[in-house]
Amino acid sequence: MAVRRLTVDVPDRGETSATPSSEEAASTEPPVHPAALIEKARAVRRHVIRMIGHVGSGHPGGSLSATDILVALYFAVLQHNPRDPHWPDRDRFILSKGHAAPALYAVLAEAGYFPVDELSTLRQWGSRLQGHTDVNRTPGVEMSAGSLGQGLSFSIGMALAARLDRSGYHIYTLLGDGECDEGQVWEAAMAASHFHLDNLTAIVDRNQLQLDGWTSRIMDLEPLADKWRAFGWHVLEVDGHNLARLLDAFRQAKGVSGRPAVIIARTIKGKGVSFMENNVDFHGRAPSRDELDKALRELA
Amino acid sequence: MAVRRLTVDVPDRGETSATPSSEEAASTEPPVHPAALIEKARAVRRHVIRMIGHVGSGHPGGSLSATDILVALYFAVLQHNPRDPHWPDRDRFILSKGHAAPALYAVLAEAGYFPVDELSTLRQWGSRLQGHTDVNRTPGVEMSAGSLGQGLSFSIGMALAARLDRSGYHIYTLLGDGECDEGQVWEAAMAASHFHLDNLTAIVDRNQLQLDGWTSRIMDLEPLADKWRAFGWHVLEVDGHNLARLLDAFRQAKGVSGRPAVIIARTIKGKGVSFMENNVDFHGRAPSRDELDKALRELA
Amino acid sequence: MAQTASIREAYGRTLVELGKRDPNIVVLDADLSKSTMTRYFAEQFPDRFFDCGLGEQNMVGIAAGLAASGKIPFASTFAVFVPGRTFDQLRMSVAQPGLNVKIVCTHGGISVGEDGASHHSIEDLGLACSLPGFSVVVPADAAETAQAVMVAASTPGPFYIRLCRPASDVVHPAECRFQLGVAELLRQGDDVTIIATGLMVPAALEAAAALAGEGVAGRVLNMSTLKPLDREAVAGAAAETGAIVTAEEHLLHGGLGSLVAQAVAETHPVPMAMVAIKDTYAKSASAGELFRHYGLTSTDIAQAVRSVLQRKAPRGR
Amino acid sequence: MAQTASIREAYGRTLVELGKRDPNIVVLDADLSKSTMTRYFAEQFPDRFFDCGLGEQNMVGIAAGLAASGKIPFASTFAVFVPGRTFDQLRMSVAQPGLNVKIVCTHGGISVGEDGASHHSIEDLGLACSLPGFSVVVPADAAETAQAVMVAASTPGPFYIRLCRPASDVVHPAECRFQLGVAELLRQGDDVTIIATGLMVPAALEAAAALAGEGVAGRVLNMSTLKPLDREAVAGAAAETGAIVTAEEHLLHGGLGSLVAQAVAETHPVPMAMVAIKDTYAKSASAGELFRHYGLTSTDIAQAVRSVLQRKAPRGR
Ligand SMILES: Cc1ncc(C[n+]2csc(CCOP(=O)(O)OP(=O)(O)O)c2C)c(N)n1
Ligand SMILES: Cc1ncc(C[n+]2csc(CCOP(=O)(O)OP(=O)(O)O)c2C)c(N)n1
Ligand SMILES: [Mg+2]
Ligand SMILES: [Mg+2]
Repeated sequence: MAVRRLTVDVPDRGETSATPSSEEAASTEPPVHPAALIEKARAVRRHVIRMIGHVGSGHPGGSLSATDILVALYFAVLQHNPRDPHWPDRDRFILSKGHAAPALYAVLAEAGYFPVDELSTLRQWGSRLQGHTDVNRTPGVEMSAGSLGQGLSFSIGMALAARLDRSGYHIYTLLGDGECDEGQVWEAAMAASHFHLDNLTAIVDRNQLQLDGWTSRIMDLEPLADKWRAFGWHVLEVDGHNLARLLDAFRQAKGVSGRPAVIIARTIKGKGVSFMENNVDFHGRAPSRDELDKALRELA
Repeated sequence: MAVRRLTVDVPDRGETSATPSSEEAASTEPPVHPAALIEKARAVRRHVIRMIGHVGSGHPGGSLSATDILVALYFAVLQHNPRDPHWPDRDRFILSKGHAAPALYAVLAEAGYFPVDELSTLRQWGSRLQGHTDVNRTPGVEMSAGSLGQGLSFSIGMALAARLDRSGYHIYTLLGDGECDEGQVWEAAMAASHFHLDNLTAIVDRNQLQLDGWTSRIMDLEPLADKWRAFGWHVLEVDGHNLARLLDAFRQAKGVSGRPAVIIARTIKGKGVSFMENNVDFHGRAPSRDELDKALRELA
Repeated sequence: MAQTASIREAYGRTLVELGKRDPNIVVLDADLSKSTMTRYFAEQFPDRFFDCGLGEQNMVGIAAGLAASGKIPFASTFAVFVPGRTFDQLRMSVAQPGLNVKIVCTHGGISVGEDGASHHSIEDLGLACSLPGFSVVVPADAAETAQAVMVAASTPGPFYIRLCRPASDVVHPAECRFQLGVAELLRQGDDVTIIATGLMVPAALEAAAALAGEGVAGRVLNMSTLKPLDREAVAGAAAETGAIVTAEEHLLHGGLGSLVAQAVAETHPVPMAMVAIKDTYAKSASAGELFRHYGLTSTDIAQAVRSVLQRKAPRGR
Repeated sequence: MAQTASIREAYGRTLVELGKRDPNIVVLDADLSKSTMTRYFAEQFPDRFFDCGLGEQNMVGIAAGLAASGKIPFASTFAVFVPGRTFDQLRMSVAQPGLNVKIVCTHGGISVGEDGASHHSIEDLGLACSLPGFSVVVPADAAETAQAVMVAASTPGPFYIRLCRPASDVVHPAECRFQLGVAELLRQGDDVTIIATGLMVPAALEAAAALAGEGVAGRVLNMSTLKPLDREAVAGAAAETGAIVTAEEHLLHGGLGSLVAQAVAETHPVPMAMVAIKDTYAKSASAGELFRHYGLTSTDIAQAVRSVLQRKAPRGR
């Protein structure tokens, strides 16, 4: 029933033919499914930019920084079944940084949870694709989010339930780095290790930017790895745009026993669109018509 | 105008004549004002037990564990003036663990903020001594508390104000160890170091017990020192019942520059009353008539 | 003298009952299991009990995750910490997804007493009623508590149940049945209706008895469900008795008085008086003293009835 | 066509004005200074601006500590995060001590639009009014915003001011003066009173104009202060016009409608209808579409007026 690795059987929508971007191609270790995953990520980025550009609002920066993480998860890590979103034994993915919804929607559509065409309805009246994730409206979405800091607690609940039910599924939770300012994240971090939840992996999208600017200037998080370690977590640090390294980190994280693991994924906000990269202006603003065209050319 | 060290000119209320308890007397390093401070602490403990026993409710355990810390602060560390509680240049003490109000009231009364006789009005209609601290009712109290986790944020506000006003006063904040479960404490910890507040010293009353039991069992805090360090604080660890060591720690903490300091004070909940020590039952229950007599005999 | 029984005790015992019947029942607390009485469940079912320490926000999120995984979580602490400390978590993680989370808080109101303002929960009902999809219940005694907790367990969707600290007067015969969303008629009368909730129900009955001696026939409704409100019972009371007094251990704002006033204004406007805590925080003292000082006694209810009767339109004749 | 002006812009500019006049003004934000417009202040007075990152609870506590030290802190973020994320901090650290903290939140209501339910603040006014000692203000346009912020700065005690995201219609002549706690009569009329707040004020005026064509003389009150409520104006409206319609960008529960219903029931009961968001969360769409779908347009107000007029008692003759 479960579809384990969807990577290879993804439908070619005629959008996956370009060569990988230089940074990704330069990766020293070859990714597990290099071409397919990299192409998938490129397609997702195009969707993200189009969706946001089309409706005229949304959060491109944090969607693009998270894209490779999401692609790695949905096409090479998670055990899930797009034809049966409620399959009880599926791995769970919780998007705590709910404003990256466009990237999640694009990945879900590419994975087959709903038609890719539906992506263009983002944020419009009647759409199943709300501005921030809504568990009751979108197939494949596991949690409603948008108010930051709440996803890890929710994930603990799922992890405890899995343990009670003796189910083997794993819970993955994606947090923003700015989101780690929230006290609730540390309440949850403390509890997850106290409860010895080794069926839980958190990923921090460490793009160094929050809404008002650089995290180092607005609210310094460093030493971030030490923080998680002091809260009892196994810490992995990885290039969040290197799919091979990401897959490796996910493998290692799942192998940790007796405590949860966190992957601090070093990313670039706006990754893949030159003028959005490291540009805080594109945290929460849509590209203009011209910018959209330019971005799509870069991602062609 | 300021009264710097009140230790020596404390009024003898006929309660300070007993010999120090064995634990305290066994301290290898002599306290700075050994007799006076130790006697003061003993008197405060007697007040605490009497007040709570009299009204029949309150929190003896966490009041007794915090007593030596409070005595050290009010009789040897803080620059303050009981005759002028609002003296602008006073050092500030914030009791974040508001349920230790009885210990604070006893210390304030002993320091001269209000008559010692008033202590017997605790928690009764019309009293200035509310069940948890109320800044608008009790002379010398700097913050209303009782909902845990809020004092450190408040202290940051005071520390920022001191910096804006170029005032040299120092802010001291006492937290419970269970209180450190609260996310807001870590929001504040992160911000205090981000703002480089070296005019702020936190003290954690590390008595290893919270309400439901041992912190290690309910919500493990260890490695606690690493947590504070990873959040950018200078960490000192000390025997929280050794007045000499406490004074030394306060001196060191004040000397730290560029970031805040935290003193993790190893304490015993219920300290000074044999049957209350390490006994979680006395977190929030008053002694019976018999228990009260027994406790007072031990503290005589 | 009225018999009393502990509402909290009833809660703790009912949880154990539920735990025996249904392995999906799980219980959470935030370092107050000895006060909320979830400790009974913890002792019997340690694997299904999760103490979250002093992390109320985290507790609510964990409960949501458990509910999303098919469990039926009961999460407890003092009413002053949930919903107040966790409103956004209840909104985002529970109410918006409509998850099957049961929040049962003890130590509601000012009957908490000596702990003082920091521990007096006088706004929790207003907050809980601000959560679309929640059912909000305030049982009046131990028997009703046990039944309401059972109903919550078997009714899908989020609940907020507010309990009080002190043992309370028994108002219900053992055979009576709590019905969600239905006002309970405790005393018939045609001159005025007293609508009360929680600890104010016995006070309302006392007031009605006293007023009977003055020739005033007061109807008494136990409005144990605040949400969904029994608007029919309210409209009926307005139409049939022409005057309404509400009584609650809560701020005037956002609680029973405000819900009833809205229903009355939209259906059948009549004069109302509201017995509630005026816009202030209470001090430390015994529960009884606080009820006297903040105007929550049967005498205050009777007085409110007399004042509202003076404003009542003469019966159509 | 109505002129529009940005309420948020007015807030940001006013803060700078205040900052120039009084060195004790300090400003805090929680990683949203570009949206709340506190960034203008941050640029001019970097030493008096504190960005707390995504730590709303901590921000409120810091503001309280600053206020206790003689500063006049303005703390801003989206209305959905304060008071919802920080209710207990507002209660314990601000309201109970009565500190001089000014909370000014932008992005109130559902006019936030496309961001969806997680960002729609439909309960903030109910929560803020549950804080004894707070003044609660919802300005109707940019001019009133500037004045209300000035008044808050010079009036001791805690304030919650709710602003909206979109630019809004200008309803006030520049020379008009905001008065705390005083309802503003925008249109005279004797058949019914429409009491509105925030973005619903221009809609109320539009509805009244439309109703005039049907021979209905509608009075319009701008109730920009929700707390303390101008009970005299409400009682007067009830007595003089015999029917009231309230209009607000908020849940039916806990906001303007519930405050007015209580005041009416306690003074002069008359039929009421309430234009507000029913017990539900809204979806993603443009502000205009949401107002239509959730019943917050001038057409909805006019319809409510017509329905309440049918229930109105015939004038004493
Ligand atoms: C509790 C809460 N506070 C504030 C916001 C507004 N907000 C949305 S995104 C954002 C910045 C988040 O930064 P980060 O977590 O680093 O996200 P990313 O860089 O991945 O986009 C803020 C402040 C929010 N959504 N939730
Ligand atoms: C926010 C909040 N949650 C719960 C409580 C109830 N409570 C009072 S004291 C306490 C335990 C505190 O433990 P700790 O901080 O270790 O205090 P201490 O051992 O020093 O008494 C709890 C849970 C509270 N006062 N505030
Ligand atoms: Mg970021
Ligand atoms: Mg402790």
